[in-house]
Amino acid sequence: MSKPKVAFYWNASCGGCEEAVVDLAEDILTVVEAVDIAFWPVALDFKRSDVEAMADGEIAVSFINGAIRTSEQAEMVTMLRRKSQLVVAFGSCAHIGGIPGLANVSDKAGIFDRVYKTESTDNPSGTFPQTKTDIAEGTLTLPEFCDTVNTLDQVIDVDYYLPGCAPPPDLIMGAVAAILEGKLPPKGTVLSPNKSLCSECSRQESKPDKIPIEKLARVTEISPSTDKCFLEQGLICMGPATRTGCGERCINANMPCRGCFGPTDEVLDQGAAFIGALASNFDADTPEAADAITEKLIDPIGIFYMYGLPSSILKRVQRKKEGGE
Amino acid sequence: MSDFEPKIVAFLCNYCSYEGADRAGSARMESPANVRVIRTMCSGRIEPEMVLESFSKGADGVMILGCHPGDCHFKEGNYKTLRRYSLLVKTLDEFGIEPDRIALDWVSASEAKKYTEITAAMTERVRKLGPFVLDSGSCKGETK
Amino acid sequence: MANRITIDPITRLEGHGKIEIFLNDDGNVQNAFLQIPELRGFEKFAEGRLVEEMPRITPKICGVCPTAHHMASGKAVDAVYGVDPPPAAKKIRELINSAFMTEDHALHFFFLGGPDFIVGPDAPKGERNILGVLGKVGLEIGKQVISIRKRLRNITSTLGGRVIHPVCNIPGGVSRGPTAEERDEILKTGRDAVDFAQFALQAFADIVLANDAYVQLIVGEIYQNNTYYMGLVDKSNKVNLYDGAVRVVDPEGREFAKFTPPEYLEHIAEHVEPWSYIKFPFLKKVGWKGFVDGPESGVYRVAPLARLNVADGMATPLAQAEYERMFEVLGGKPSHHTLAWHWARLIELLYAAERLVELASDDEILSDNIRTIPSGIVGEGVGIVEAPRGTLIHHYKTDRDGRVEKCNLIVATIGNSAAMCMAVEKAARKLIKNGQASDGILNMVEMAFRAFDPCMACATHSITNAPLVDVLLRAPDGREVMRLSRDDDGKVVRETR
Amino acid sequence: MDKRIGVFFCRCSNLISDRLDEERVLAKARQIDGVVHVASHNLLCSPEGKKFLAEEIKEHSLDAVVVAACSPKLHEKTFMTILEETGVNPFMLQMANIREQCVWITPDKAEATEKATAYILAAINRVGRHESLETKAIECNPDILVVGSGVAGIEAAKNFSMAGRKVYLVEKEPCIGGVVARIEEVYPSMECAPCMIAPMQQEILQDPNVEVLTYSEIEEVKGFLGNFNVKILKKPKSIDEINCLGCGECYPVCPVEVKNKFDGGLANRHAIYVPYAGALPNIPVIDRDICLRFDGQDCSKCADACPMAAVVFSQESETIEVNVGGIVIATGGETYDISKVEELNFGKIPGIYNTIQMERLIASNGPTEGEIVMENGDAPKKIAIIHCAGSRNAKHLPYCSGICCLNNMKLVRNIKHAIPDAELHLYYRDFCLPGKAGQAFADETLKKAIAHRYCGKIKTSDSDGKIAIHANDTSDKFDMVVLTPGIVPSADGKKIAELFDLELDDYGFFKEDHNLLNISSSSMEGIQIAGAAQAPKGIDEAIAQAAGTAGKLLAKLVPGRLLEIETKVTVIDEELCGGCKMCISLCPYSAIDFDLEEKISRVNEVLCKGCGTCAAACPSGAAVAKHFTKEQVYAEIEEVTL
Repeated sequence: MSKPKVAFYWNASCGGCEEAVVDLAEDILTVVEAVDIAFWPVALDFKRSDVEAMADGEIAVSFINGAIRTSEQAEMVTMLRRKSQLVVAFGSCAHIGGIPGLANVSDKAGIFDRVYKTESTDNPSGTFPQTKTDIAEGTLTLPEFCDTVNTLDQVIDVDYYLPGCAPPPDLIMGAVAAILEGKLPPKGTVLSPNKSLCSECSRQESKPDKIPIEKLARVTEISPSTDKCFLEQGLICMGPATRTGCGERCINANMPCRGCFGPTDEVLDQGAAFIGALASNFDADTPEAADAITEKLIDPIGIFYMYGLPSSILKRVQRKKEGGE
Repeated sequence: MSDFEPKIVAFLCNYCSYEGADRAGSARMESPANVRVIRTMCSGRIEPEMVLESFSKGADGVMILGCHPGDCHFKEGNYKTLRRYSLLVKTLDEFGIEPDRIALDWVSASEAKKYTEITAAMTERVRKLGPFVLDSGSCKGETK
Repeated sequence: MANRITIDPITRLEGHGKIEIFLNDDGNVQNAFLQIPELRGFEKFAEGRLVEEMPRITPKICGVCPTAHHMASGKAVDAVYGVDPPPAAKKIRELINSAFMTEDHALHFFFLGGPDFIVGPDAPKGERNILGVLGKVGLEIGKQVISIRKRLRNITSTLGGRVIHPVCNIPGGVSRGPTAEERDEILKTGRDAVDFAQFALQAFADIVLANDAYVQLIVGEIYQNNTYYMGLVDKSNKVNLYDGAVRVVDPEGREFAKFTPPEYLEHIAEHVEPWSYIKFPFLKKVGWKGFVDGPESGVYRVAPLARLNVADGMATPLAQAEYERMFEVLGGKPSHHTLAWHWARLIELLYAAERLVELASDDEILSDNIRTIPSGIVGEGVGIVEAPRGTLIHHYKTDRDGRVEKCNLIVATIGNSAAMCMAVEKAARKLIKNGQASDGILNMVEMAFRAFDPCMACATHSITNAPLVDVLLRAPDGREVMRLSRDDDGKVVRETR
Repeated sequence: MDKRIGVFFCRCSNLISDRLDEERVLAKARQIDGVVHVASHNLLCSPEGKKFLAEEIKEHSLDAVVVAACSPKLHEKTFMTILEETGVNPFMLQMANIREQCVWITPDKAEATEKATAYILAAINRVGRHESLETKAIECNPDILVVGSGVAGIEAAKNFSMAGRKVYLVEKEPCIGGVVARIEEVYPSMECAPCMIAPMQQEILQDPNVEVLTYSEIEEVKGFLGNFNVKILKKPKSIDEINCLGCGECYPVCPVEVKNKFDGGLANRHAIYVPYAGALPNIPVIDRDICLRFDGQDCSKCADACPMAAVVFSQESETIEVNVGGIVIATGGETYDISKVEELNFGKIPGIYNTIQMERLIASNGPTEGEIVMENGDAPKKIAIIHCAGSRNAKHLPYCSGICCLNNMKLVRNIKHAIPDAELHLYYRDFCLPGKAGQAFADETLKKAIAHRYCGKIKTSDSDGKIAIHANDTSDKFDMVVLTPGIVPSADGKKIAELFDLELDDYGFFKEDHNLLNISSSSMEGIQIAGAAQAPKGIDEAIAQAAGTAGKLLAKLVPGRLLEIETKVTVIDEELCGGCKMCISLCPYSAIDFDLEEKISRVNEVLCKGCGTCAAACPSGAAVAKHFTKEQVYAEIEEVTL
């Protein structure tokens, strides 16, 4: 019998998810033997037409990474959805928006206005890229750039999620194995334990039961202790509001969590959940005292929603005009 | 937009504020119909997420009312609310939601009058701000 | 309205790349465009963030060279806080950077660029990949490649937390240093990497330099552009990938400029075209003259050969010897031969490995003093490193709280964007005559791209074969008149529609 | 949601229906999926109304009910009961408050109609997500904890024991009996105090119902009336209490000495000691702070001297956990530190004593075995007693302790008895002589003393070996001066208050529930207060209050009676909890503990009162507030924002 067809595709991403696949090293050979990689632009002769030619559902599973930033990406994943039996949102960007999702603090106009007018940009005429450019020889086209970054499941139906920036090898192999063996969890499952990072954190044992937060600290002010809970040190660590399974890579490097695995199933909004947990423990019983501690949190969106802005309840910074797009 | 009628979600704690609102009714006082009450046992139960959810579902403003500090039926639940409020408002502000769209106040069981006053004041405040329509974006190219 | 050839898409450079080639009425190339239809807007959404978070945010620009971004960002943040990391911290950072360079270059040679030479440009596509390389050099070597890469990447995972997007750089230092055991392992890996680099160079000599056809290809005219070059050099003008001053040489090889990071704006500007999301950097003092080379055009090139062109030599002995040998063969400095990028890359591979050993042997990296805590804030800083794909510049301005107000990034991979357009156009002009695209165009274009190692190399780090280009010839009405592509044996297929 | 939901609209005899468009409201309700029945009634809380509701529920086999009527505050219980009676879980009810918080507060009929609709739709949406909850009750624990073993504590313990209750009597000192056990005689009867209290002490010590824990302190208290969990720290006495005979061989041989606070510092004690002769239980303890052995030195003199090998240096402190239904705080008081009143020079001029010291000089079990002598060993010839030392004084004690005057009368008698020819002077402002015997007792006593009245200002000074007292521009010299300060709360009252979460008054005494109606109850249900812990008082009042506390608790804690515990508690999902510990410190009832085995937090459902604060703070959604789950609240939000 023929091997199941597998597709890999990327959208607004960095290539790190592909690196993660390559980092499977020897393991990838076993994968390659087990499946027929039908489509992998980074790797194979890219023929969109070939995918278009495929029958619906011909692809067993598509691993799609990256957030949705352009119209082209939206069209492409819509087609892939049609051609695939399963779609796996691969990595933080596809799962919850990822770092590119931070762009939802701004929009197309804001981004163009900055990127094409930076100190180093020589652009007196204020030229911006256009979806259509007429030149002497004809017309050049570019895909449309969206105002808002979307997660994959905000554009198409997603079956499973592989979280992480980038997803760790063991989770990837676990997912691939599950698919090959047909041992699939319920649709919509995030393929990583549904518990917070603290459950695996080496610093949990030493964490005191009660940590009244008198003041918050920044890594610019202190050198993090290598064995104390970061919150105990006043440093923001998103661990409590973040799903585990990452292997505590950042913690092991003595850096606090920034939430790339997204929240657990029961939580709609990772940032709000963290605010609830953190601020409830402020050592403050007056508005003034609470404000004093809050003051230190200069960039709540950048810290609490560093990876999850597009998947948050509000999804993006609200623009000062009535209505959305 | 003079004909704009704001929708305001008001979370009331069971033992003080909800009682206060009841008494306002018993005394046939007046409070704007714009304010829609949701009862929780303690203001301490109200999650930041619930406030965000209210806005995303169509609220133009959100009120959190609890017992006066020190009078909490659950000893100190309202202190936890107070602590979270500061950071919540700051975050909403960063998200582009005006601090005037959210309010935290203390209403005791006997403060029926205060309840009617602050609900009226809040309604006017939000009416001035105009409607809040969630700008959730899409994947279309054009910018507003 | 001219005929048009669309090559869509080529492999991506942070997104897809697309080439449009327009023919004039004689069917000869009139104009060619490299389009990059991808943008994420880091410069914008960096605004408002805490600057100390930038080393965690900016690596996401590129998952192939996140370490380079992490380093450039870390240095820029140090500058913002006006703090100088302790020697140990600097060495640990450069050590990570060296491990990364070694791993990245090695991979490129064997997984991407290598196949063209080792297996041969016209070999069936099924063989033009790492497996083909294995067939040629032996499975053992192949396993070595995989294992040395793994071990080198482990160095970054250990010290940086994550190999894809490390997190260890904090203002004034690093979050942790190596333990004695870790150091020993790193040293071992470094030594093996040096052997490996020498083996790679030997392989290159045996397979490529010994084959006159290849050599002719390298020094041939198609893959030549007489441009300026840019790269970091140390105090004695030797190649340095982590720190130093930026040096620019003109097409004659004469020093044109030498500047410190904060001065970059006086020297570099970026040109905008409405038909691409990517910007085209050029030398401000020469000016933008379009997609042309020569001393009158501000177009410059970056990355391995460029770095070797701007430097007076290599800072490590083995690499220095190879450096001299290369320019001897290429007929002196500077070399404008695009395909020599591969060779230069191997020499840098050796240098990075040697540097890795130097740093790992230095007991200072075991010091507890890996952090200088900032005492104030300057509010502005520039950090520059050499990424595998060229000079990488991060520039932040902040308020008194260290919140980013302005962020400017000149990413390595776009350093060659103008040059790549030119390479494409040149290959096209050479190979498309009277509306007829010769079969050679496919591989020629492919090779032009792969030479620039492309974070197009995001694409190329795969064990299957390198990306293939389609060529479509379109009639004015946009109808496809001809399509050129490869079949599974690598033979060119011509379909006339 | 596949529940069969019924919606019942109460017209409240037109109080509601007149103020809105009933049909419009009901029409909307009918359109909602899951709503299988909608009905109106004139007055649902009336007997007919209840009957109607019950029948409708049965007839339409509803399993969730929305009642749109008045405030749930008024009739939620009423309707829950009806559900229960009809076999539907009472928590399958959701009330829409369309009276107090809708029609009564919204004059405009159209607006009221719209708002009422929103509330009803919200209630329907919510009730669809309700879950059946079981009400739980625990049997109340009739056992009692008494803290402090002065006369009040002992009296309370005795009463509970008489009622057959198990009592834990905790005393921080090595012996029980408090102050009274250390004085010679008590006013007004001049009865021998030890003779009076010793029987009480022995009775308690031998009472099978009473577990006396001396040299012990409270470590932690959790819970509420009927169910307190208390951790008690038993400090190591370093003595095997079973083997010790109390022979007293051990302390003379101890090389260490310190001033003995039980004698007001007039005499010394050893590292191994009993507080005073005749202290009960008659078992010494080793003060490890000063014992040479615990200072690392090689001394075992006491152990060598002990005939019973009862000295156990290796003894360790032990924490025992007990569960009781009620608590009595009888931690007593002490006399004000008179050295704070500078101008009186206590501790600076020899021959100036305080009340306790005087009591001990008088006491036959005291350091001088009842001989009133000065440091030089001579008996004083001329003695002054200064009343109100520091009392009724804004700078010190603003209040009158009310017992010092009569006690001083007693001292006068004791002194006159010991030194008949002593010249005795009383310095006082005015006498406070309450009680039916007070005045007579004073009058009789005052015949024995020469009294000086003075107006406020008084000070002492040293005048060659004697003590000069300056008052009313006159001066006089004495061999001995006795200062009698007022009563203050015992020093560790603050600590106790924190442990038990009790309020203190401005002076640091335990605040009573009501200063007239209920002085024997603390600010916390289930915790009583007795004796000087609540306010300065004499033995008689202390005993009375102690008996009172016993009466109250016995009435509240009837064995076998069930205490209903909160149903709408918060529970933590073991599978979800990541053990981040963020919730633990938030619980006002210390109901959350960290399970070190499973590395997760757990809620003690008996202690939880269901405020839901922890649920609001749980960053992984593991803590679920029953009946106020996210899902249920969101269901309401969804409708009220439409």
